[in-house]
Amino acid sequence: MVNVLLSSEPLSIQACADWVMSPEAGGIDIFIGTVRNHTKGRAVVRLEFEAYDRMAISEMNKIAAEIMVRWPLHKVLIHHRTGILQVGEIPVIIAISAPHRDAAFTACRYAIDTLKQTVPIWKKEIFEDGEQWVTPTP
Amino acid sequence: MVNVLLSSEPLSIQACADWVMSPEAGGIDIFIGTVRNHTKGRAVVRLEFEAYDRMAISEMNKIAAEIMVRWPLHKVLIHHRTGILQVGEIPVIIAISAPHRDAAFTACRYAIDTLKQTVPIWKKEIFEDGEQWVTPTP
Amino acid sequence: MEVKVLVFGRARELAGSGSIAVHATDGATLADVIALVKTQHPAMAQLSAFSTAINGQYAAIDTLLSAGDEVAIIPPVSGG
Amino acid sequence: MEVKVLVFGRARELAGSGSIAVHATDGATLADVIALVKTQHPAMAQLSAFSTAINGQYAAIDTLLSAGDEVAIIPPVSGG
Repeated sequence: MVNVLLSSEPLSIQACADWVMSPEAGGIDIFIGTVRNHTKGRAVVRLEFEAYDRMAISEMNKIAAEIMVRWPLHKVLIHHRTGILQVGEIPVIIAISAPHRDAAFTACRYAIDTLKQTVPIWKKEIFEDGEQWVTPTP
Repeated sequence: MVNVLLSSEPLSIQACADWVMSPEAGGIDIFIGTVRNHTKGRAVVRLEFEAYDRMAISEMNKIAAEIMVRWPLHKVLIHHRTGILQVGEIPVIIAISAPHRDAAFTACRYAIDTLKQTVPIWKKEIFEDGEQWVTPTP
Repeated sequence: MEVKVLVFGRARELAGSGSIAVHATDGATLADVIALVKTQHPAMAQLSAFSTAINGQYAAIDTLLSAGDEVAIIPPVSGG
Repeated sequence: MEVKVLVFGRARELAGSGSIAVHATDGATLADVIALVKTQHPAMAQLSAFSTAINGQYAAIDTLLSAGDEVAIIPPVSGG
């Protein structure tokens, strides 16, 4: 089962965990991104997330479908925020339940790494004295 | 910062996530163990967890201290249940926040693998028609 | 034919708009349309690297377009 | 000297008790005390593999004991 969401509302860790829980599962791995208060020593005031909505949803669904095929998993959830996020808020939650923890960890790691490469979402960092679009670090 | 708990009360995913969150952190990885409804095709009714309390706490603290030294982490939380757990309940939560996700994933994986090898906690599976102490699978 | 070009992130700021209407000749490729966009919005020449999509799917720059296609200019993504 | 031996999991069930009082000679090692426990509780011979601890720390089987030490017999753990 797959649960993909692109939302301008705050993401809920508890709701995501509840959704992936299953009496069939032995292990759950959850990755949570949070907005950090600094980038290379510069204080971050907030982040602004912009998405190509329909393609972002379709690319997140592709990741979910791919990991469901590659590893033995029960449930896969990928939720991403859009809009303005303050420091400490949650841009992304990936939650995966599996019969065994190995698959849950490996698939969760693969999902966030792939999301950062393929899903058309962009963030701009707003500093006290400026702003910049974040570019991926190789 | 380290937060270790051995408890006969239900563990809270939200409370654990809240504790490790930090404006300094960019990534959080959470591993959640859950009681599965079957083992090798046999229906599990419940699990009974027994611990050598003071040593279990001390070994969990050793794991937390070790991973704080080995990887750049912000906060490390290891909570383990004791007593009788029904299918779907949570025996263990490990939550780790770090400046970067790589360290959070790697340390979380290492922590659960090590916990299963060193922390003096034992579980017995109760089936419809019998029971057995779980032994580690190599 | 008329093609809609969506631009995002830094590309959107350079273009000054998130959606650009382009009039292309029949048989135009994605590359032809991108060239027209850059002519209309010279500031976009500053965009060193980007991917492209047609109707919400990544597509190679030599793909032929059809009337009504939704093209997207996708600067390096930074979600998560 | 008096030594308290804690036993857990399957070992506890085989011993029929979670705590065993052992009277050992001065200078006894962990191995000596384990042998006495097995003599008092023959069913424990069924326990094929276990670790040992003294005062809550893993300890090798040849470690010397002191009066009042808390010994633990630790069958293969299965937490998590």
